[in-house]
Amino acid sequence: MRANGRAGGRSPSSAVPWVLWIPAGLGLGLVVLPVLGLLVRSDLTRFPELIATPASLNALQLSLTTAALSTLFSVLLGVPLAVVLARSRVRGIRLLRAIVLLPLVLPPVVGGLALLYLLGRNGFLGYLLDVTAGVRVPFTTTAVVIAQTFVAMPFLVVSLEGALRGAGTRYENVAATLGARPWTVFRRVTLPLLLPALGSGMVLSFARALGEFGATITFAGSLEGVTRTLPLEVYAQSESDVDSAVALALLLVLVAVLVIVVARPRSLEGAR
Amino acid sequence: MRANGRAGGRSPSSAVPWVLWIPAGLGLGLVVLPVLGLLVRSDLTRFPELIATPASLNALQLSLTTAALSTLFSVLLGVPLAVVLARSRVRGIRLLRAIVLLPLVLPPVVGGLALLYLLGRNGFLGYLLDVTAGVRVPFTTTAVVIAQTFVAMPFLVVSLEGALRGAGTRYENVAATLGARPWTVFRRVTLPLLLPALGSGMVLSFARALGEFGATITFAGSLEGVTRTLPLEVYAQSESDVDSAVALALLLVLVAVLVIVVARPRSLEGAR
Amino acid sequence: MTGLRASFGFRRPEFSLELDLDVPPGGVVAVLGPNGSGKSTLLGCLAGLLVPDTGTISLGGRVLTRSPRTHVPPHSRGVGMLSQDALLFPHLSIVDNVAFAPQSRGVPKARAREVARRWLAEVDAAGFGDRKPAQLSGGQAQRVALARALAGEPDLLLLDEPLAALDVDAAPAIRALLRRVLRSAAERSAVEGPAAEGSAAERSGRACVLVTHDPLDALSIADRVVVLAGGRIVEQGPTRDVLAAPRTPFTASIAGLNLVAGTANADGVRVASGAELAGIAAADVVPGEPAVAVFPPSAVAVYRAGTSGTGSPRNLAPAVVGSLEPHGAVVRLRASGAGWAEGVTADLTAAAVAELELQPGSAIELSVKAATIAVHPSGA
Amino acid sequence: MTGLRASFGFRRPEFSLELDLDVPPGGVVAVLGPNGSGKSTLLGCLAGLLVPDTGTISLGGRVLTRSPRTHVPPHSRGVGMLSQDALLFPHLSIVDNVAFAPQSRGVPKARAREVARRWLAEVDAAGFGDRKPAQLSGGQAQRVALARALAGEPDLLLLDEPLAALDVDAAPAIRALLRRVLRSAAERSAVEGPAAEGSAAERSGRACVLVTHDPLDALSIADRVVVLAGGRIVEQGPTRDVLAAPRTPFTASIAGLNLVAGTANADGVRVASGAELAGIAAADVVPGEPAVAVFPPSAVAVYRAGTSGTGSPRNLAPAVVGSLEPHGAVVRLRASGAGWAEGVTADLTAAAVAELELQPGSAIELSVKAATIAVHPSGA
Amino acid sequence: DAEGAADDGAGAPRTLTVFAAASLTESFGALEKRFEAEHPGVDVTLNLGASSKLAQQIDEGAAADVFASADEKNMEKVTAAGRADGEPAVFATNTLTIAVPPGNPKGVRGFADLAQPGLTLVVCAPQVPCGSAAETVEKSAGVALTPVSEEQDVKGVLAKVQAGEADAGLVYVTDATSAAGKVEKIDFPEAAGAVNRYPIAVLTDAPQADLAREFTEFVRGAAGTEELGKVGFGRP
Ligand SMILES: Nc1ncnc2c1ncn2[C@@H]1O[C@H](COP(=O)(O)OP(=O)(O)OP(=O)(O)O)[C@@H](O)[C@H]1O
Ligand SMILES: Nc1ncnc2c1ncn2[C@@H]1O[C@H](COP(=O)(O)OP(=O)(O)OP(=O)(O)O)[C@@H](O)[C@H]1O
Ligand SMILES: [Mg+2]
Ligand SMILES: [Mg+2]
Repeated sequence: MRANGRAGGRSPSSAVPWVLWIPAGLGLGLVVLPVLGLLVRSDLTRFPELIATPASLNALQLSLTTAALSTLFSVLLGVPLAVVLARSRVRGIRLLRAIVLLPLVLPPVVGGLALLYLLGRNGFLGYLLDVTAGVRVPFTTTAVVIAQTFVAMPFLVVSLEGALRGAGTRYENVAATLGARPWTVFRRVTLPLLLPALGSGMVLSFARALGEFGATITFAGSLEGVTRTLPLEVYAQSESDVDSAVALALLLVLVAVLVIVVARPRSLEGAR
Repeated sequence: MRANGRAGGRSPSSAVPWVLWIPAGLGLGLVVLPVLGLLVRSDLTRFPELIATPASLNALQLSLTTAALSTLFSVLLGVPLAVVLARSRVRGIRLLRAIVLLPLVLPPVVGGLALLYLLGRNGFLGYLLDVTAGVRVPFTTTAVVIAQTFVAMPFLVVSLEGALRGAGTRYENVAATLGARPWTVFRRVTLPLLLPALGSGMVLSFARALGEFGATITFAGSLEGVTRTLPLEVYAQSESDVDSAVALALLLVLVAVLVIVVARPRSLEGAR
Repeated sequence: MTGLRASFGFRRPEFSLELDLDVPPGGVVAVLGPNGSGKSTLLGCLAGLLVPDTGTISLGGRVLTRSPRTHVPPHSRGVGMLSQDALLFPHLSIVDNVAFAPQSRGVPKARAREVARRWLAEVDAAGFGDRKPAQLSGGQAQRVALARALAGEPDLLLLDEPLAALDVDAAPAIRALLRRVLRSAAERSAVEGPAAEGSAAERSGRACVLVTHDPLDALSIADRVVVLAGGRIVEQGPTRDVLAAPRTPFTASIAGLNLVAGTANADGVRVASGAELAGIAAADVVPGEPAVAVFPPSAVAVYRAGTSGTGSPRNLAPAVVGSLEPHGAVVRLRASGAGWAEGVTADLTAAAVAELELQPGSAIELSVKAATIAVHPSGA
Repeated sequence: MTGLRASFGFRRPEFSLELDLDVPPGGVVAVLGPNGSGKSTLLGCLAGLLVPDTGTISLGGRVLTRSPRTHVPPHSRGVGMLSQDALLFPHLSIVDNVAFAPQSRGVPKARAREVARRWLAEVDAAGFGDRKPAQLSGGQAQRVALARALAGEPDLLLLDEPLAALDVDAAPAIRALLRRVLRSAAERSAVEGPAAEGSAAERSGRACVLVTHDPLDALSIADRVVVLAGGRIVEQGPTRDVLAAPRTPFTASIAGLNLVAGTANADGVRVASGAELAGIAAADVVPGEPAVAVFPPSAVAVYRAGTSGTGSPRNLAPAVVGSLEPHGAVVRLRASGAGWAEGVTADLTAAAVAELELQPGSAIELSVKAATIAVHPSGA
Repeated sequence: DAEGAADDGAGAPRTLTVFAAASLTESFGALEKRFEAEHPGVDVTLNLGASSKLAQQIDEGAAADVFASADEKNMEKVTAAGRADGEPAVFATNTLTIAVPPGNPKGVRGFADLAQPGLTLVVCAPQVPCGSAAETVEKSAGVALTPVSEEQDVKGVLAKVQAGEADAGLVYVTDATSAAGKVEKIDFPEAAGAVNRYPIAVLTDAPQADLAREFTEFVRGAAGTEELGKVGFGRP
């Protein structure tokens, strides 16, 4: 918007009330201190040795691939879903909106069970797939992606929907009066204006997918190189060697933060 | 904004491009079908009996209380944190922003471990608390709330930060020229305009807190009536009877969706 | 082609709009009216952004809206709109903002940008093509928004105060541009001669509804004027006729004329208080019916109270100076008083004001020659 | 109190603003200038929303900005601003929008609302108090935004085109309100007499910088005029002087006057092409120095080419009709031609236009009596 | 310290905190009720979880009275840290069995059948007791298994067999017993080579040390035998 950031040359640092720094500091502490504690307790010198096992590296690679894929699917399915939920005036849309919240609250293990009941050999969709195409989903990498998408997509949808409602429809209306079809409006106006929120939403769903454990192990199982993602590996390690589990977890965190910070394009920062 | 919702009397249903309905439908299917499958597979007639045990009801009550509390704390700490991260021009803020993402990616079990390392009797904060105030945090309901806040707050922060960046600072600037101090600006302008995003953020963090399992069981344990929340109860039940675990999970889902749909004030809907 | 035919009603809790409006192809209708009279609402209904509760809107014979069932969505109406806020897409560069409309019609990107640059040049904004909207001043943004609306080359163009933020140099140029783009080929050739060149779109005879607060826009761009008040049309007709013989105080103050409403009598108009104002009645004035007397501020002479003498002017009234405002080269005095003198304005030279030592509150006498007063039957 | 003293520079990649501006307490300065000349940027710097790169801004003796270190934040400057967009807080009712400023000063809610309702009544928006901003029309929102800015009762009031979206009835009322609020008590009593009543704040002698495109605003509200172009002050002085004797084409076209720039000679002005224009030179004109000739459009007579005869008017030039535009009651003709005739405007009656059969492209002759032409030394 | 502090005699409620492996959920749940019935005013609180997590929590200073582990490795961690009061005692044993979906669609008869091609097998990960037991059996029997998943716990294995997703799974007898009707149990002789032993111990910092000892005895006594036997545990 024209008046959005009138700031041209230099604008003064936006005034954050100083009282806010207190709770903000507390919040930051809540987040940082435990992780610091973890770092302090772990033997950093042993890290390379703990991490550089084939099992860990396999798991890391699998995690990154599947999380990226499920973020992609979350975007492909979740953005349209959010737009429909926020913009459509179809009757019953409120109910649909509530339904999308389901996987958010379902304990992941139960979510995995639900997927198993649906896509397993005896599930009605799984049976169909097996009989018609000979495809079996559980215990495959595909299953991991599905499980992750199932738990991660709602995060994207909910955060996008909030942003869409907040933004209103005036730019979309302008585009329509300029002769743009709904699809053009969506592609050239709605979507670009949604980028900052999409950025947040993608971070949330990528993070959720990367950390996903319960649904994955229940629906996809845990087999090295196929379905054992890093959180599953961390969990398995924690049974025998807590230190290496912690090292692995920190590796996961490091990689994730790097991916998010580095891969997050500027356009998603809202600095227009 | 004036032109935000020019629509006065009746406005036409906003045009959602029909192609979007396809991925939106797929997304909805991904969410709804598994839950349906779960419903189909479970013996609904046994539900009341399975659910109405003291253990389940205890767990439900504990879950609702702790999730509500941790959502509250997430708001109290997370909103200021998001504002500081989005608005402050302090050097190094980009690093802080990356750090807030940590608990998002940390496998919950490791997060719980980190909390235990920090606040356990041997942790440096835990030791301090024990010695100075005689307070022991782990295995108390407080620990549950802390664990849930630790995992849930980042969801709120990230989604709010995206909204703050998207919204820009022009209304805040106007308020400043009207003589409003930063705190007044925050309270009367920033915050109200953030409500739709805050709504989404609260839903996300409430949902995340309600479903929290790994960090809770690691840091707070699983003591009935004290720390055994519904997801933990579901887990315990699944040791003996998967069906009743599923029933419990569905109870959790139902209650959560009800709480979210009913408790979510209209003002958080963005329908201004 | 039958142009725009609209006859509809739109209701809000505290406001309702109810009107009949026809714009022939190539016609330009100016919509005037006080703030909140429903001008933007009217445009919203025509553009399809608002759905009327009753009635029909059709363009070129095609039904756009027939309440309550038919409602052609905005993008397939062939209607373009410039709204009161510029609302440039913040994420697109200026040239892409303007190229948006041709691109939406399927023109390839490079070609659309070319078209956009041409329109930007027309509104004297060629230099900003690569900037983002946030980097423009208010008036620059307004011009770009106008270029964007024009680049859509719609069959019906809706303009909501297109010249409000423009500077005095830009306004005449943009006004001329609008005239060139909007007037139908036939009409234009009569005015501008055969030298006038124009694109196919410029010759297409598109219809236009132009909302404005400036009578100059109405006079120089529009063929017809519609005056709205409280959601109803209170006056309409060819621009010059309406502005020369306004029948509502609002139109009169737009045109800068004095207007005194009352009942026609043999000699002129009798106002509510019983005072009479003599004037020259139009042919269609019926004594006993409502009528208005219209006269320009320059026709009003002002004397200090008791010094008016008895000369040829037949209309004399005591009054008090309400306000004095510079108005171009003269000072405009607004009187308050009884009878027809209430609210009458008079244009005086600064020298006269000084000489008469006029100040708000000064007691004065107004005098108007009957020959300068035109009496029309009044609409309401 | 020393009022506002500003002397600073602000740079953007393709634009820089560099100026000195003083406004005494109670003084009102109108800032005129083409679109993009830096008017809004100037206000932004004064309000503290933009940080100048060099220089100092002080108000009432208090330093607000001294680059690069001191920068008093906007909220503690005592500066209120009405920006070009209304920007009403969308979540607050109209009355709460207006009550925002008093509440920010610590006035209790109920009292602040009372104040707000008073200001709303002043701008004739009393009826909308309980609505949300989305439910207002453009002009209504503009009025509310003005009320909100005024309710802040700042020491320095910055108004960016406060009257742009207002209708013809509202504009004079708001102009009168601004005059009442802005002019210092001393000055006002001379104009409006002892009957004038005003609140304490109204008598406080606050300074005001008013951005406008309308010379009427400048004339009727401001004491002094500053004309900006390209980020520099090109002209300034008491309002009447500047508008009566404009030295830049921009100011001239604001004032509606013709302005021909050239070199002063004994008799008037010699333009670049060598043509001469005789006129009455001001006392400070030095022959050989740059000078401008200024004359009103009404002083320009138009003849069909070759029919001008030889009478008293000394200035004659051949030209071609560029455009014809209705302008109030008359038609404004813009000529194109060689020498001083280029771009000169003439006001004619519609009857004369018809009689002379003037059309764009018609060959004509312009004639101006030297007695109507004022020659001033030119600034640039 | 509020936990179990007795202020006025037997009437005051005392809380006994028992950390027990998740696989003991059912049997210890029953034992809890019986113990409480025999000891009025005592409230037994169970903290159920993976043995490794419980050991960790004890290590971090959890105020627990009793620790019942599902394997000796995790109990050793606790004793090594000096947190156990006296020698831990083994109170139950568990052996592996094959769980198959009802009707045994692939006709599994013994351990060797698990290697047959086309059979979907699910086992526990080697890091957890049931997985290491499976590995032991695998080695001693000389059969190479190719599971599609190495689950984190027995429940994971069982869930997949129950859902019909796996044709067979290696689980503990106790788990197969509690899921009776939903899976079929096929015992095999090689299981005897990898018996899993459940030790129990009173903890050093136990707030209710006396009560804790009483509870351990209770578990090792007749009541324990009965309840543990019901779900399929063996006695040492
Ligand atoms: N969204 C809305 N909800 C309710 N009332 C509204 C809404 N928008 C406008 N109004 C009211 O409807 C009436 C007509 O508004 P409209 O915007 O059409 O006026 P306008 O003629 O364009 O005025 P302006 O010259 O100020 O732009 C006004 O009284 C206004 O207050
Ligand atoms: N955020 C910005 N970034 C870069 N350039 C800008 C920005 N805002 C304005 N400009 C440019 O700075 C110059 C001055 O702009 P400003 O808004 O001050 O003009 P103005 O005098 O208020 O014009 P108008 O009458 O159109 O409102 C213009 O050339 C404009 O294009
Ligand atoms: Mg309007
Ligand atoms: Mg401006």
